[in-house]
Amino acid sequence: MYLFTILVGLPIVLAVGLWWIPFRFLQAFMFVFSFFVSLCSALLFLSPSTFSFSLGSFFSTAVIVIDTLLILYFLKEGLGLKDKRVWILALIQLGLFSLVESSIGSNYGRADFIIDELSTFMFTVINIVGSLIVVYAVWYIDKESISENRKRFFLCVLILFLSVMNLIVATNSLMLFFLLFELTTLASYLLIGFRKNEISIHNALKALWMNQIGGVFILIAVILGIFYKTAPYFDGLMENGSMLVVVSLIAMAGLVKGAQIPFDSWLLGAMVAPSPVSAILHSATMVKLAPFVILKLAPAYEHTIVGQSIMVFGSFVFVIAGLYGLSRDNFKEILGYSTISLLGLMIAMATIVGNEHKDILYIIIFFHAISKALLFLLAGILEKNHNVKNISDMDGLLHKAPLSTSMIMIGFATITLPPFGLFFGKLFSIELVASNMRSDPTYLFLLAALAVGSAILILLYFKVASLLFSKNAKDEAYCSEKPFTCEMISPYIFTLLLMCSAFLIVFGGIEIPLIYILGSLLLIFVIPFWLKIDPFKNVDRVKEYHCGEQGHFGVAQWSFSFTNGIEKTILLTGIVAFIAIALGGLL
Amino acid sequence: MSWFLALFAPVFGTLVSGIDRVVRARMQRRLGPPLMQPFYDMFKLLDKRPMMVHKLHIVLGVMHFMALWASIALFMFGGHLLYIIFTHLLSVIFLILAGYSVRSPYSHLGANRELLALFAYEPILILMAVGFYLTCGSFEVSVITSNSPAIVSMPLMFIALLILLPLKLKKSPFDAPEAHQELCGGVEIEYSGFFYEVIYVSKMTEIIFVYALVFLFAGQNILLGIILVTGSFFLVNAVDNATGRIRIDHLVKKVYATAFVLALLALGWISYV
Amino acid sequence: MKKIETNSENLKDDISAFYDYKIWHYITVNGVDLGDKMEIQYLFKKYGNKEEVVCYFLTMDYEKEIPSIVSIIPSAYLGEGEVVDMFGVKIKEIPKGLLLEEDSCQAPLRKAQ
Amino acid sequence: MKKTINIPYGSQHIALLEPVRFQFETQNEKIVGVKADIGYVHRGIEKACTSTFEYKQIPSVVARVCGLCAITHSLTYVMAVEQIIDVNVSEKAKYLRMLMVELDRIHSHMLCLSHTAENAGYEALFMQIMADREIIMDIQEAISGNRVQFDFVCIGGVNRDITDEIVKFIIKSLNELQPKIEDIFDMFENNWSLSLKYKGIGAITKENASIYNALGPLARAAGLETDVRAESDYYPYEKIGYKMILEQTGDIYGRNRVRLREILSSIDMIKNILCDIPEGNIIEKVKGKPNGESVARLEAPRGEIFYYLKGVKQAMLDRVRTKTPTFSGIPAMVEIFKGQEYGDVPAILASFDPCMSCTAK
Repeated sequence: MYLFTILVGLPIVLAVGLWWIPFRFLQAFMFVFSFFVSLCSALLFLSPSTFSFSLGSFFSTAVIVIDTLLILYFLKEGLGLKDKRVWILALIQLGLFSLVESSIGSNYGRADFIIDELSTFMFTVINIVGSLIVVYAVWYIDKESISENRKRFFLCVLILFLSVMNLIVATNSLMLFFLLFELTTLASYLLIGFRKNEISIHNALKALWMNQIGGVFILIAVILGIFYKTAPYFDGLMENGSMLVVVSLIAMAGLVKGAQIPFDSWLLGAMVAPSPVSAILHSATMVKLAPFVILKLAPAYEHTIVGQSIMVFGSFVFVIAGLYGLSRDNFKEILGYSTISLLGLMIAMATIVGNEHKDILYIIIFFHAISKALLFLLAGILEKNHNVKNISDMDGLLHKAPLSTSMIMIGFATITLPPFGLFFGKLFSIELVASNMRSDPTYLFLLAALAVGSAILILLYFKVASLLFSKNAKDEAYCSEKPFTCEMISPYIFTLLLMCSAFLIVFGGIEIPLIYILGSLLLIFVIPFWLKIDPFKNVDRVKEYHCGEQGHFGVAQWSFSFTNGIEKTILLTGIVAFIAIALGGLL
Repeated sequence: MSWFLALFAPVFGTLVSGIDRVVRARMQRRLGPPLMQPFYDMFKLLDKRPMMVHKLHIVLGVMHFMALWASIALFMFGGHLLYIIFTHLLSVIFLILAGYSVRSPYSHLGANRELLALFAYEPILILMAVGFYLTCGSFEVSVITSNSPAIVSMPLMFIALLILLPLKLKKSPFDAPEAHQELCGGVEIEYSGFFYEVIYVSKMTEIIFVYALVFLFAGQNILLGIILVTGSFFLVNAVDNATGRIRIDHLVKKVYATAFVLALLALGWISYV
Repeated sequence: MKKIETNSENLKDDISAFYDYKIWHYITVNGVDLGDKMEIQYLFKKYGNKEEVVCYFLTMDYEKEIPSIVSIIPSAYLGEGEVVDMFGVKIKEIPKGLLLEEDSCQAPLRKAQ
Repeated sequence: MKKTINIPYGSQHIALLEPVRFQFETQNEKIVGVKADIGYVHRGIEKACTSTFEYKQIPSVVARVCGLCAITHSLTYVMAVEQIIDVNVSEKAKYLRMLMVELDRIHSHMLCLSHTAENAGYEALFMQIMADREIIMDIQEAISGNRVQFDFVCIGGVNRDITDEIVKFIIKSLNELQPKIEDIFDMFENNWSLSLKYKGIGAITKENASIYNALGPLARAAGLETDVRAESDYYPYEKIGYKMILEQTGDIYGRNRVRLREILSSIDMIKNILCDIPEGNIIEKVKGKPNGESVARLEAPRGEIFYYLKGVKQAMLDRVRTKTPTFSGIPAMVEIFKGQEYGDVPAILASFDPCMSCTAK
């Protein structure tokens, strides 16, 4: 309980405090903060206990006030920036919200917050990954040419967001969930639009209205819940099995947050935000609400058509989003699509893991958060230090920035190759699906998606690597990159975590024969050492074979693209899937 | 026995390659090279002056061989089939990165095609592993080889594997990744001398890996295993001699349209019928 | 062979008035060294017909520049390039070096050399 | 930001038997730009013909322009010379020349087909066609005494006569060849992988074929009616059953079909020639020195060969101009390459049947 208070309170204290701390000490402060919250969350996770508590009536009034203010703010932004969709949705939300507040009962006698294993797991992800990204964000935002107050504001929003995230994964009340959901939307909106240029504002508004739809789903769910005389609490939903439509509506809100097709465009648009934002909100923590919600609600729709359609839809997104990523050139957009893709996998897995195999999903979520955070931080470093944003500009990057590039490669490898965390997540998923194959024909679909989707991710990442690695015959020496700089702290920690991910998994109680781990680790890490000792000193050098011709022969990335027709079909499929989930709930 | 098989896998592979060359030549009404020709080639390569483009390229090439050998060793010691497939994947990724690491358009195109080929066959290998799990109840090779032949319960999966064979063995019609008329060998083009020897040996080792997968379908029945391997060996050579090379985009489409569908059907068959 | 004379001013007009790619097969451009002058020939043949080869020709000084007919017959650049290389004459927009390298003998077919 | 790959194709490349350089600019594998460079093996044969050799020696010189169209080069030259110095060649010599040209066409087409198969990755078919091609080589050896460089034609006629045994041998061999060609035809028509590789690939429209002056099988596969055999009266082609062979598709498949059908029709023509070879001298005496201009055209396997001669009453000619089919075909080839996949390039190139030693003579 105290630890939870620290997790929620400390960010708020720091957010207030950082306005007085001199900027150059900020990173150290953040580092200490990060250490504390990581420790707290780890302690919470390792001491399994479930406890719950409620807020007083003062707080429930405050919640209503904040909610109303928030919706009014959205309304104002929508009207001010003349975005029809935003203000219409805000009006709808306002109407629904007042309807809810007028009809909701005052006391259902349920706890507002329940902290269970799932919440504590999410705390670890949010706090360890999130706070380290904040440490990095101090360096990043310092490189922007904006006023110091704006910089502080940026950090303030980031830290407060951590607090909100800590609350949302612990909340039990749907109304609180709605408020916090909207708060994350607000954070997303503020941070995407942070650079205040035309494209940022456009994309921020897009993220806003799409996420508002999620809010609308929640409100409708609550109203329906009241109509069916169900308490608007998560545990209430779980008790009453007939409330499938309520559950599916909330799951849909989660899917919107997780940017599943057809709502994928907001996450892609979010890539114009500063890199730490993409890292913290749009890959490591906020979007993880999608698998979180699905997993939380999983018992309610186990073996129903809703669960099946969410699973099929998730595996569909796993494949399709990866294919979309293949056509992109911007590094962050590629990461964005691969995030959507992996979220699809997590969502699909969340519906089937059940209680016994939750750890598989934990492995996927946790190591995905770390891998993606690492990759996004490196994208930021490349952008600021090496002025590289697109993968087609990455020509010979290994030569120019060996350290960052090796870390990118580790980031890629951890998602696709043995013996790293996310890879094991996928491996265990395959095993799990295989062992349950006979129970349900839709598992075949998931299995196919797992097989194909992994292959697509391999294609996607190692296609990116094509230019990273290419190097002229004549330049042998690698440029040196300063290894100990403040931006490198968080990436180092992430890299370290990833490299020992297999041991972490073993430590977490899952059995993997050590020979596999050690063998493949050896195979991978022998390469840099071998290069270091320089075994081929006396070997003659040759130039590349160019058919005997002289001159420059350029190489380039491969790109793939969908035709328009297919894109439309995919969009339609996404919409149909959402309708199917809702209909499944109704029936 | 496992030690012996694992250690000498490259040698067996070379021998199979020698037989392969003779058989293919006879199918083309040629006399063909002597049986030991691949060994002579290897000794010849050892004699050459070593030359290289740059270090990383060589190191990745050597690691490709090591990883491949490791996956064979895992196989021979009866390891977990999924790990074996993924260690093999690791080795292919090393080769692809090696191809990318030199600034040669052929090498790059070769690596790109290799990657697309990987995209085509990797899912099917995974599905195949799941198929073994469903028939034999375990992913362990040692369990699979002590069970009754899996080919009986999933003949379609075996056909899917047969479709993959030319792809893995770089034979027509699926040899686009190293098409010598277009890419002069693709990823292996920049290797020479001793370093090409390494790539050459790993090609030989790949043969053993592939036929080991074929052998797996026979379970404990060694005689059936030998029949399956020999049969598929001749089939692959016959197909190689009866087809041209199809383009890489066709390759991906055809493999998905045939082998992938067959693998799914096989799984569906085992699980639900 | 039916020879029709033209000159460097009228060359493009004559050829474009005469040439229709559906009827005429363009054979090649030929150069003949007359000793003190060059004769440049443009040879055509009608498709599916047993008539004679038609030859437009012009005589020019070595140093003069004549227009190119590439705008009328896109594939003429090869024939013209060969004449440029072999005789060292100048044709507008046709660079040297189609067949000969810079360090090889220049204008090998010219008689004056 | 660079998005294209530059792929050098030649001057020394595995799939290219002769030195020519193409440089492709591709997006992924799709070709967006092509540059062609010829002239790697320029040997100055035109110069040699006007400075070193007398006009009577030249048939053997121009035969060395190219190994495959040896007979057509010397024959075209000979036809041009005969026009200037007024020699009347006997009907028998004409028939023998036609016989040799058609045999040459068969073996050249077979070579091209085998390379097209090889460059499409079909090694076995390559071996098969090359083995079958030996039959034609044997026939040529029986007639001229040589397998490759025949030197069969001379000014005024031909060098060797044909005997009854040879006629029998030819007919027997051709009967042996015909079913084999039909087998190969079937392969090109029905093989699954080859149909992926050939049908619709490397296509040129009839319009473009005539704009870029395509010729030979390349043009005929696109439906452009151009064939010197139908455009001249010099040889009695109609009499021996010549038909122009046309396809409409213009792709590699079409070109292969044109070649295969031409082989079959050449076999028929050869049989007809052998049936009605007239009696007569095989060689006329040649007197005088060439004076004046003349041109001659002949349909080589790859398309039209063109010779221009100018004599000034001397044993040495004033000007010999050789125009070879591949040389004229290059603009059309470059045009075809645009928009194709790089993976199809070797097969497309082989289907043009390019002869670089002809091009840079």
